[in-house]
Amino acid sequence: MNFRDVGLTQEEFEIIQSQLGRNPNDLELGLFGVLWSEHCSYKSSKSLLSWLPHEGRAVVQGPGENAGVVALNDRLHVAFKVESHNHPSYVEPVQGAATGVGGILRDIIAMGARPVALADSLRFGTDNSAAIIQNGVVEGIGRYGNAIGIPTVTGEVAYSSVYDKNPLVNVMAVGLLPLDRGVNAQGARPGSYLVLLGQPTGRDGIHGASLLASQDFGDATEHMRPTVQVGDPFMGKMLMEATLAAIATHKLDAVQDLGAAGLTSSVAELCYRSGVGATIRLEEVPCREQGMTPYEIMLSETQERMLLVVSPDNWPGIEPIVQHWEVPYSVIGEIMDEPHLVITMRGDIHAMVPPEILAGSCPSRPARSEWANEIRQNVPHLTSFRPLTFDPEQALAVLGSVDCRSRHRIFERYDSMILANTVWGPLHDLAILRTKGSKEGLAIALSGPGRYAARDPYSGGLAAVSRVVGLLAAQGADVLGLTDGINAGNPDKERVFRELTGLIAGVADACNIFAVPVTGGNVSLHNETEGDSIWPTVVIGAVGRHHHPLEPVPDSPWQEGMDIVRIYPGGDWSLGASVFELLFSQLSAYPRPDLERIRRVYQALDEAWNKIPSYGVRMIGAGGLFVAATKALLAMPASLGMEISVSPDDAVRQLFSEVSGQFLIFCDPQATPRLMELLGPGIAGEIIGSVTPDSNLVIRAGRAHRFERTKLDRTFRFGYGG
Amino acid sequence: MTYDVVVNVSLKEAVLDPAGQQVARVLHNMGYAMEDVRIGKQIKLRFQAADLTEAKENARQMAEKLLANPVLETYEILVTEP
Amino acid sequence: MTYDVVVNVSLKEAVLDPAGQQVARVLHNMGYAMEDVRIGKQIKLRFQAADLTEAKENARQMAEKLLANPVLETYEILVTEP
Amino acid sequence: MKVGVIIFPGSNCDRDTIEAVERLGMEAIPLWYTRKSLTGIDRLILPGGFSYGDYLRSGALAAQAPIMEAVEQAVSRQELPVLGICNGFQILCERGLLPGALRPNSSGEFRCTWEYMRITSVPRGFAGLKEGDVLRLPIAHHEGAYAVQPGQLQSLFENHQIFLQYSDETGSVHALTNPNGAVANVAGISQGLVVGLMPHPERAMASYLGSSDGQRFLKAWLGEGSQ
Ligand SMILES: Nc1ncnc2c1ncn2[C@@H]1O[C@H](COP(=O)(O)OP(=O)(O)O)[C@@H](O)[C@H]1O
Ligand SMILES: [Mg+2]
Repeated sequence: MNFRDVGLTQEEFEIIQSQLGRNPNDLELGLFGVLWSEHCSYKSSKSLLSWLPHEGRAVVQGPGENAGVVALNDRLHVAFKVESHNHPSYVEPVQGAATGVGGILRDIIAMGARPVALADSLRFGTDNSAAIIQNGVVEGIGRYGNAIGIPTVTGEVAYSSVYDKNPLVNVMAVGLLPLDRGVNAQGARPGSYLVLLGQPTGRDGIHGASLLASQDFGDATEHMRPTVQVGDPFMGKMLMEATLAAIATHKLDAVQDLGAAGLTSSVAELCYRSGVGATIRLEEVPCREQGMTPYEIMLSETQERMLLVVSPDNWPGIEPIVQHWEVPYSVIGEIMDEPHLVITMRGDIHAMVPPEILAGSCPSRPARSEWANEIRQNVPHLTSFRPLTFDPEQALAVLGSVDCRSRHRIFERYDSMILANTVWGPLHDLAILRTKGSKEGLAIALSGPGRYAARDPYSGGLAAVSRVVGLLAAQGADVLGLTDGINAGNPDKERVFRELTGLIAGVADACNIFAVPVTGGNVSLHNETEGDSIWPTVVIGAVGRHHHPLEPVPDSPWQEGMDIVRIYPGGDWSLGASVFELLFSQLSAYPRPDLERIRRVYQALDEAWNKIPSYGVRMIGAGGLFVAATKALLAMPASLGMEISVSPDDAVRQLFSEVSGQFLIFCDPQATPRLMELLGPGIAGEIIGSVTPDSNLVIRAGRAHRFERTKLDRTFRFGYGG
Repeated sequence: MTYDVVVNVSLKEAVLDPAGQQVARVLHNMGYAMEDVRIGKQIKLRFQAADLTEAKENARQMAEKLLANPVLETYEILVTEP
Repeated sequence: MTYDVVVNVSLKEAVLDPAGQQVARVLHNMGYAMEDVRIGKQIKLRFQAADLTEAKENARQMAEKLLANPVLETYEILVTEP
Repeated sequence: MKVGVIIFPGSNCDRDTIEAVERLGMEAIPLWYTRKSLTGIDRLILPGGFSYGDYLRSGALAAQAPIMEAVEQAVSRQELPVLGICNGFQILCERGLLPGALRPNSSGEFRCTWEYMRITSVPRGFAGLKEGDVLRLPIAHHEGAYAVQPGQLQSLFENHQIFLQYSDETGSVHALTNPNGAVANVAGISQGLVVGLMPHPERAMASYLGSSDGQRFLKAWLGEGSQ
């Protein structure tokens, strides 16, 4: 076997030779191959990710562990992270997506958290097979989440032909743990057992996720298709209960899930983080198939497995727990002082490598901060697409477009209510969960407006962070932390690496301005097929502390006569990168969000809860004001309607602009002046309409255009002309 | 002519069958000396074709394109002459 | 002795098969002259039994008690001699 | 009153159910599926979930669990009120303790939505619910289409065993209010002291969760509903 067979470069191989002081044998080469792959080592993104701020008052655990952890209050911590399963979902949509859900759940379980929510961010193509892929992915996410019993409470989806052969499946998991429950992968002590729990190991996905995710997908890799991993949510459930019960004893040294690159990655990372070595006896690993070689056992990506480290003294207290939950298990080795990972099979040593070299020595690609500066300065030219007259048919086409229409066909296939915490589920722009036994609840938002990054990744990064922070601000919720899922093409190409640089710089700058930390995330590169790469796509998940979860700030009006106010951070009403533009012109650049002003809008919203007796608020997003108003209308009692006026010469731009930082506020006319006072200088607040007693939407742009509620409802639910 | 064709779809041998595993476990607990259980689909098709050769070819295409997922499954075709 | 037994479980004839109808519709749209599609399960059992008679009897019990739901389903048993 | 809640491997609404029972002031006793006796239990709930992964058919594998022997005996002695919710309902049908079976939804897809449903006849022992009452409860299932042997439906109606039917807000039952393809929109049935329903009352315990009709339903089952 040659270093190229396992995806290593000449340079990397030479580093391995010099650090080991010898040539690695085949098994060792395989271990390096997966651990030094893009997927496991983050070699192309690590230095870019170092730009992200990790510090925050609520941060308990930043990046570097299985998931980030933040403090909800003085009793509860929240573990959360986003993870991608893009390539596997293209190869086999149902199982690819299902195992993605299982994988991210195990990440937060390994931190000691009991999962309470899932959220999914999906990108699909527009060709014939895209619908089949979408159907499979949704089926897979539901199949796993529903069966293991964790609600999928929010999510998002978007479409573009750039995702035809590279769909994106990013899933976020959120879990809760009592303060004293935390574990991690750093506490392994010499002499302790390595206990492998869960599904017996098969030849699943050998050299699969990790290697495929590190190469471009194309005909050349077709023959490398591994045995597809099949998710078993039932085993996942038993494993979750067993692991959480074992952690609750406080008798474990460390816990590490098995994800990409299976045992190899989990043992190497565990040892590296704990500063120890380990011996593994492969004949002790329960296998599903006969005659599996050391190479296969070490690289298998069989799902539903977890590694516990427990001292011989404590093991007798743990074993009965594992037995109660009927999870297969085996003591497969011990931790040792000497910093070596020794892999044996029936007494023969098959590999012996320092974990430090395996997990800590992969060279990484340097970040180019001068590129980031260039990108910051290089504000894209905005085209001046100014359609003049408002056409109601165009409005309906925007509402019914794939980018705006109702997602009920997706989220109704997910159990969004199990665990009985969901106060706001997928019918809203963000999810709000109560937490049992605490006054504070969770606000969870997930978003990654991809179109905005298509022409100017930096703007896309800014907008993604800005959107989730805004969704939480509208509820008066404190952002505890963010998790980011970064998806892009082949980083060896300068264009792609530049895009990645812009995207991450945007996320970092926005996080700094809003003073919110990133506590973890995921990077998926090589999302390209035959040279065509996806738009650089960042998905941001936010977890916030909601102060009154049982009474969210409504997102639609509830009473006749209420004012409809639009807040706007100023600047030009650009249609750049909007759905309107996509449908009726062509995609131009998204206007750079003015974060300073947006921050002031958010501050005002944050204060509103304390100063204004009752009001509603809804963020304006895809489809602009028209779509936001329609969604609010459809959520109101059927007897109520809205009338909204916009300036006749600028109607189209005012109704369809997707510029960041716009909100609709619904409030009692008496309270409107107080609301306006909260808005700082330069922030525009304007009464644009009111709630009427006639159930329909009337848009006044010079003349009045009337949209029947039933027509809006049908268009929103089934698409334009549907 | 009308043909009755049965397409049996089963998981590839190396692919995990969680449903089969659990059924085996329960049958074991019910007292049977189980070694293995695998669960597949039996799809009974009735359709028109010009002759037996065409019927077989049609069934093969249906299995390839729709009935079996080539990533995970294999299939076999049984034709009963009309 | 180890026996391989196949239990085919299918819906009773009088029972509607929406999944089968769905597949029939798709196959029809793909251009095949479908008259009917019914989807059942093919369960492959491997277990120990003293002899063929016992193996058959065990399989029958498993089908009756677990593998088929008598409200809606019927089954047939195929035994391959070891 | 001691309300037993059976936990099968793969049950996942057990915690929600226990909490709902406790919220109504009752003592909830978790019962692991290997138990062989139900002594000391006054009422029994089989909660929702994916017992044994719902593999083969939903509820089929759990119906063979050791504790179901004891349930069957208690039922045959007519001494234990039993409530099956969602997967619990499927298990009771698979065990033959309720008539009929639950088939995959006609869409072939899992479905989680809020639905209205009408009380068609009040099962034995329910207090505070009357015929024609409309409840709003969530459903969340993949195999929730109630089905019976050909010809059996009539007698279930005649015996007042069909107790819950998916309806509209006003209680009228028609094809458009059928979320899953259940025969005659059946959402729940009863037989003696055994009751099963697909919707999840334990998730509808407070208006901030979408409805408090689940509380009303469970109170009635516990015999605590206002008369
Ligand atoms: N985009 C990112 N932003 C911040 N942290 C990241 C990002 N991608 C990965 N990380 C961090 O790197 C660590 C390793 O991640 P990963 O290899 O994805 O874990 P796992 O193997 O469990 O999936 C984690 O702590 C993760 O949070
Ligand atoms: Mg991990």
